[in-house]
Amino acid sequence: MDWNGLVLLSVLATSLVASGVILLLAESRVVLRSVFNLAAAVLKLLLVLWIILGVYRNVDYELRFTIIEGVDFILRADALGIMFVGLSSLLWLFTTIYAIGYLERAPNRSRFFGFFSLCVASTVGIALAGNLFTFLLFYELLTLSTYPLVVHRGTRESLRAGQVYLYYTLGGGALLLFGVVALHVLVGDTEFVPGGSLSGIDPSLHPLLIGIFLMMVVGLGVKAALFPLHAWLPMAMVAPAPVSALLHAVAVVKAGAFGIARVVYDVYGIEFAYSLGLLGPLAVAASITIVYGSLRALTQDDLKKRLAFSTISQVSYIILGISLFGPVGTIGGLVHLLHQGLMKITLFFCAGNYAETLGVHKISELDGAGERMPATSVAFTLGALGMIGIPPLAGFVSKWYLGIGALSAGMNWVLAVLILSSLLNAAYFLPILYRIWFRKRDRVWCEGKALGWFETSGWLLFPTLATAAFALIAGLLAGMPFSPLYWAELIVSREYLQ
Amino acid sequence: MSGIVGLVALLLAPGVPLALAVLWSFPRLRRHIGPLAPWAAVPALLLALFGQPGATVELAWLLFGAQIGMTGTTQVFLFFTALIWFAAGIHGRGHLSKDDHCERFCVFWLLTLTGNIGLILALDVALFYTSFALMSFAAYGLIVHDGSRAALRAGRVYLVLAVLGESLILIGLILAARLTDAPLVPMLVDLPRAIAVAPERDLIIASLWLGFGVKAGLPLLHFSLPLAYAAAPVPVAAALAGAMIKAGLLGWLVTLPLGQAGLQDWGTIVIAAGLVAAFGGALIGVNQTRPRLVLAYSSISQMGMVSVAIGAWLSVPELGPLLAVAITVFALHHALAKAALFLGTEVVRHRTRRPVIWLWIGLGIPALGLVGLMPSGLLTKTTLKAALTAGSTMPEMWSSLPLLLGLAATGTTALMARHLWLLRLEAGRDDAPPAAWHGWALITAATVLGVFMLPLWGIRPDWMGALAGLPNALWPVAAGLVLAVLAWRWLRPWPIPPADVLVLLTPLPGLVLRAGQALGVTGPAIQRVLRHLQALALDRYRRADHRVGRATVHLWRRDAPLLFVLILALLAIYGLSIV
Amino acid sequence: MIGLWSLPLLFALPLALGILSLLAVPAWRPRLIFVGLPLMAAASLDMLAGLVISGPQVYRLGDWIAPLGINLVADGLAVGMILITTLVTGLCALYARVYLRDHPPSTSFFWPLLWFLWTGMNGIWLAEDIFNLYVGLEVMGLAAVGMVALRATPPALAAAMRYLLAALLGSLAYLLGVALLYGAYGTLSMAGLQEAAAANATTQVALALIIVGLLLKTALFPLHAWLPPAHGGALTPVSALLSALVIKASFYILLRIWLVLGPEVTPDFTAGLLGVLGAGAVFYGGWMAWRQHHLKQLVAYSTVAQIGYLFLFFPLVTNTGPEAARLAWDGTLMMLFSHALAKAALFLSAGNLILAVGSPQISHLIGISRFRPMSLFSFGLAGVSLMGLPPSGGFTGKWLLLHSALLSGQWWWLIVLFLGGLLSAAYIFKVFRMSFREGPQIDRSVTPPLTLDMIALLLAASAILIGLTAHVPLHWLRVGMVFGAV
Amino acid sequence: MSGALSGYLVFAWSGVLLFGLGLFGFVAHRHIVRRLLAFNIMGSGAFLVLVGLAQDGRGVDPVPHAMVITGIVVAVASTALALVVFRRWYRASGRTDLPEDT
Repeated sequence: MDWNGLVLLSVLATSLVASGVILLLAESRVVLRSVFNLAAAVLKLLLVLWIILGVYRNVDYELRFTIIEGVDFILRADALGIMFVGLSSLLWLFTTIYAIGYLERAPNRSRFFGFFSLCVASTVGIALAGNLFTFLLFYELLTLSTYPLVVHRGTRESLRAGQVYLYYTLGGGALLLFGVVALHVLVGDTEFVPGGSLSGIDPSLHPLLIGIFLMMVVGLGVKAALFPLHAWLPMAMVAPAPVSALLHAVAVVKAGAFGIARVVYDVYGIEFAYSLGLLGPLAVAASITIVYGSLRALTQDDLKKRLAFSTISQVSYIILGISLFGPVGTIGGLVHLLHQGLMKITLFFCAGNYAETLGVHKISELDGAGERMPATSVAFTLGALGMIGIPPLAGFVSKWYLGIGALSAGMNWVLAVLILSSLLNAAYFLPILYRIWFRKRDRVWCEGKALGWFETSGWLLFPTLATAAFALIAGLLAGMPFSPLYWAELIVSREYLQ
Repeated sequence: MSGIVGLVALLLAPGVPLALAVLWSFPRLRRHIGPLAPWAAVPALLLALFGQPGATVELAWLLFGAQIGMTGTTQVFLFFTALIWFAAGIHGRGHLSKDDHCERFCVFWLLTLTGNIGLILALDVALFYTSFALMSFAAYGLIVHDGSRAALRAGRVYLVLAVLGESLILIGLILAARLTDAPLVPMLVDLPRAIAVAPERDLIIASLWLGFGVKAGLPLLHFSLPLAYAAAPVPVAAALAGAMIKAGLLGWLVTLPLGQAGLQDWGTIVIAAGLVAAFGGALIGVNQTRPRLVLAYSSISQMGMVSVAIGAWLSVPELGPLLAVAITVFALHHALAKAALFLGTEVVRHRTRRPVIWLWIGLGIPALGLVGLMPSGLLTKTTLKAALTAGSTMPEMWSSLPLLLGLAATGTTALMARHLWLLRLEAGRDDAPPAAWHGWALITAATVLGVFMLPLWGIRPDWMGALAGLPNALWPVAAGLVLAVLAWRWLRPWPIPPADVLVLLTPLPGLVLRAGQALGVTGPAIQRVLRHLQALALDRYRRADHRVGRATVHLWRRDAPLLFVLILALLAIYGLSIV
Repeated sequence: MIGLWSLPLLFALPLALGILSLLAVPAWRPRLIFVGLPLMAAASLDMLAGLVISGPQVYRLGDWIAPLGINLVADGLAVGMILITTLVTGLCALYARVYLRDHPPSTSFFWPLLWFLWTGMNGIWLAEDIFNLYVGLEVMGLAAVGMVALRATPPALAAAMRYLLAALLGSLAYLLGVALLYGAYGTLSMAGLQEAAAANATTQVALALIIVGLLLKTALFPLHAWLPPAHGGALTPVSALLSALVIKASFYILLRIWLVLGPEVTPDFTAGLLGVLGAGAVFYGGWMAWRQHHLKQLVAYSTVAQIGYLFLFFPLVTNTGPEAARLAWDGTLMMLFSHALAKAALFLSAGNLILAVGSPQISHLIGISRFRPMSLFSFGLAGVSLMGLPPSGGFTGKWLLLHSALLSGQWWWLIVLFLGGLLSAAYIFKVFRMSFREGPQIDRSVTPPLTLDMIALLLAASAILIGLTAHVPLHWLRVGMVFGAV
Repeated sequence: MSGALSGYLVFAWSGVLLFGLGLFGFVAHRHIVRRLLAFNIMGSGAFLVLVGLAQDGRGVDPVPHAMVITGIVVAVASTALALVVFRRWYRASGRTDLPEDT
């Protein structure tokens, strides 16, 4: 094991160790826990930045050891993986800060933060996994570490949500497992290599490969909340806001989308997948999900529910981008992986701020919130406008690339889906903004939390503003080096030039 | 002004309002930002007056790599836009400062201004679209400023149409951008050529035409205009009607494949739509009972005339240079005049100590301009007509165009007469702060003088031709006045609601909502049935499970040995049978 | 020949300690483990060293030649079983030392029984002839019955009685089979039988008797009825030992005999039948576990289900080609070992939870996650392995079995693995669901000693760890077996 | 069959018969002591099979004897243990059979 492998391991270990220590800490050691947690998050972020620079300079980061003959445990940092790692570690830091403020007086904090860190560790593992086996390992770990977070409140409703979550994800995980094993039987250990490794396979096995692809996509689609498999996501909204934020922006749904990206690009290879005719149906499934999620979001009055359905819709943008054959569509999908994360986490932070500070959960009660909480509302506005795809916010960049990508792939109908979805996004986000900014509250606010210097606790406000700023900058300065767009282009140049 | 100064000025024009908007987000600075807001347009105005076209600044980090710069045409647009924003800002600062939303107003003002200037200066598609969107959406905040029911309704209609328009524009831009040399960093100048050869040419043209048409008041997309102009604060209405409506026009100018061959059909369609707007606007406008509504329909009507020019350009590319000048002059003239008229609607309400006659002269100047009697108006009409009749090969039906435009001018005259008449009824109702006067005076002066500044931007107006066209310009005015007098004596306005056809469409959302509610009613009902079934099944299952569970436990415990014996016996029989 | 001194020690030592502790006063009985455990650990490690250095070894007890003498074989599988036995039994012993403090002095009979149990198990792991296997089975079985009866409550006694009757029936069937085989071939050694045995009626009947007898002792569905009351009702360390190791002993014998005689002698359907019974066990056990209201009963039924996985070995290894057979072997052993660790951990942590809330009812676990996260955490870790979720031994085993099933074209076993995993998730999360429910705000639960939690955690962690480093144990387990060649 | 019964196998067959009888008793009876008796009869049957099969004219074979002796020891021990458990069970519950069997 060389130094680079060790760096990789320590990225994983920062949150894993943090998780263990925090789980063991007594409930009352608030300061120690917070300091430890934040230190781990910052350390991880620094390590990740180091690796990002390394990956940029084409340094190899790899760590592998054998589990059973023919099956290795591989961690590797490539451009695609490190992008996801960067997102997770950045947002982990913010979410941790947020959660410290959010759960200030709540019970079970050790458990919460412990599993929270574990969740991030598994996300990082998913991102760094170098083959399907390792991916699967962390994928299931993610399922397990998220369950305690979903049921954290311990109410009937949250337990029910947890149960549904488990039904879906464990079933999906099992399907994925079968797909992976079947692939192993056919071709042995499937490492992720740019351009895929299956194209040379005997043509008589192609139908089998299609079946396996289907199985894996369904398995991954559960987490990515593809249309018929999405029902767990809105239910999981009963979890505390930082959890929803993390689930939606980074961990769970992204793990699914990221997995599909891995399968398409690095296992099958985009060209081979295209020649098997797998991308078209995937695009159709993603499009249906996009429209369906938006339609359902229209009718929700619960703010977090509406955001949840919006997530269902938005995550499928990523899958849509993946399924567009051609570099531009790929850039669109990958860049949306980051953009959606930044925007959605902002929105959930804001929803949490409203809930915690004002005790407001429903959209119909948000009248005049802009006056009471201007900073939060500005952040919410940025996130919402970004989701609609209004320039210069991050969502616009994704949409632009997806649109051009769709056209270059010869799938003009996708453009119609994108526009329709934008219209629907506008239809369910703009009324919220309208209520926040232009309606007057007719009652006094019942204040949920004692106020600090700002409109709400600084722990809650700072991460919200930071992520909102990132969402703005990611779009506004998309042409800057190391912006999400820049990095997505780097990935694509490495994927397609194989 | 040259070199580095020019580049800095290019950056400052949109940068200053944007910077002010950003500074505004610090609560402590807000008090100081408010008074500065009207002056935010000044850098742009200076740039328009003293800048040289041709300079570009590349902002590689912005969006996909943005470029800003000026061409001759956009410099004219920048001039009147900046001037109108400046004047409207000065006009509004006094009475808005006592408003309780004035802080919010300030930031939306600055953002809209940034967008408007940005879209004029943008050379690449992404920044153009971004600025356009910024302007569209920030303007919503200005429209609904006073929070009245009418304002909110206007805002809603405006927003729906704006979102639709933005989507259409995006479709058009994406489709077009793909065929440019650099699909990911497309430049505006490459668009027309790309569109002309695109396989989806008609779809692109339709999207862009309709998308920008939302701003430019195309028939059936115009609803938001009268509603917004009537409901928004007057300075906003002036900016909307003067500057922002021209953003739609600019959108057409920079994106549509003007000057490309083979678009006769589109030319015809655009001309037809323009004529419908010109006459329809006049017809509906004269029936309105509020000055601002009359002005709004006048804008629609005027934009219809510009549409005719655009259509002509599409049909006969060779007329391009002439029409470009005509359209630019028209835009300048109409923007300034309309802004002056709008500001005038408020000025007239204020009680004044000055002689009233000066006020009415001031109010009359832009009205006269619009009907084509002031130098600017005359120049505009004659240039347009000259351009339309200059071509060597003209389509048949064009022969009647000058006549039709003349008739439209009749309509304009009637509208202006109606407007002044209605203003008279509103005069002198309340006090005006002096600032309101300054803005109005500035813009009114500009309506007179603006047209003489054209040489500054390289446009040499044909004053001789204009003078020669004077007699021709008189008959529509005369006809219009006669009509107006007749109407005043014997006709009563029809009760046409402010957003005309929209009223017919209003049940539509209601119906959709009703349908949604029906779904909402059936949805839970279905869910309830399903849940009931589920509960039933679960109950059954639980009971069965319990029974089976008990039975199996019992069976296995009791008879496991028996089972064992059975298996043994079977095996024994099997074994013996072999023996 | 490093291993030779330690090999007899593996029986002699526990036997001696058993007798010694029987003679000792109750207070001294637990303390003997401080002598016994290090020695046993040393002996086991020495066996491992012997295997690593000089490969599989055969040892003739007292230098008598077979058949009168006793042959002991220490191949990879046997050494593996010895090691896992030492690990699990040792930890259970440490657990019991703390756990039994609060129990009546009569429970100190646990200690001699423990040593006898260990003797019996080590005898089974090392025996090479089928009669010594019988003796080992009996020693172990009787000790196990004694342990079940330790609690001395009527349900425990009934369970012990039922267990005893089942064990006796199974032993006798096995013995009769042995008698027939010896009568037919005049040899007891496995190697001899492998050479001599032919597919005639006598052999088949004998083998049928042996298999059915062992199935009864392994508690394969539908012969499992004795298991849940015995395992669920016993003292916690006893439950752990029984579920983790004791039932594995009869399975181990079955495995050995099958490899020697099975495919050649039995009719074709036998392997399939065993697999089907295994599938039945997975479904029935999982379903019953999910229905239980008592925590330890749930865990006991989980054992019934997990046994089923082991029996997928037979169809997967019979007539399926070397690669699939090797994978099946690896997978089954991975299952066996990880189940041993995980189930011990599960029982011990369940015991801790019961100690904490003072009630065996699952419904009384409401809100316990707030107060006893450690116990619950080890329960969860062990549960991960049982559910076959990565990264755990259970997952690696499942992976290998899946691989084998696909490779051999017997895809229908996938369904068993699929549904079995979901069922186990259902019952594991049933416990979690309860524990995450918000209950009383005040901690009324008892804090179990830290040692107990730590031991459970250690076992659970090793169940996880074994999955991550699976290739090492699997490599050594193949030494001396037919699968070693591949 | 008759040939098999005629020779040395008669012991073995009677062993099988005894085993079968014992098995029947083991299953048919509910009283635990009876079942234990039945178990012992089964055991005797098994031993008889062991010894009987060894008399095939191969000369004296000490192995079955060793096995039978071991087996008897095991059977005795088992029976003893069973009786201990039974006594405790009887004292605790007052029953002579197992709860689910009735």
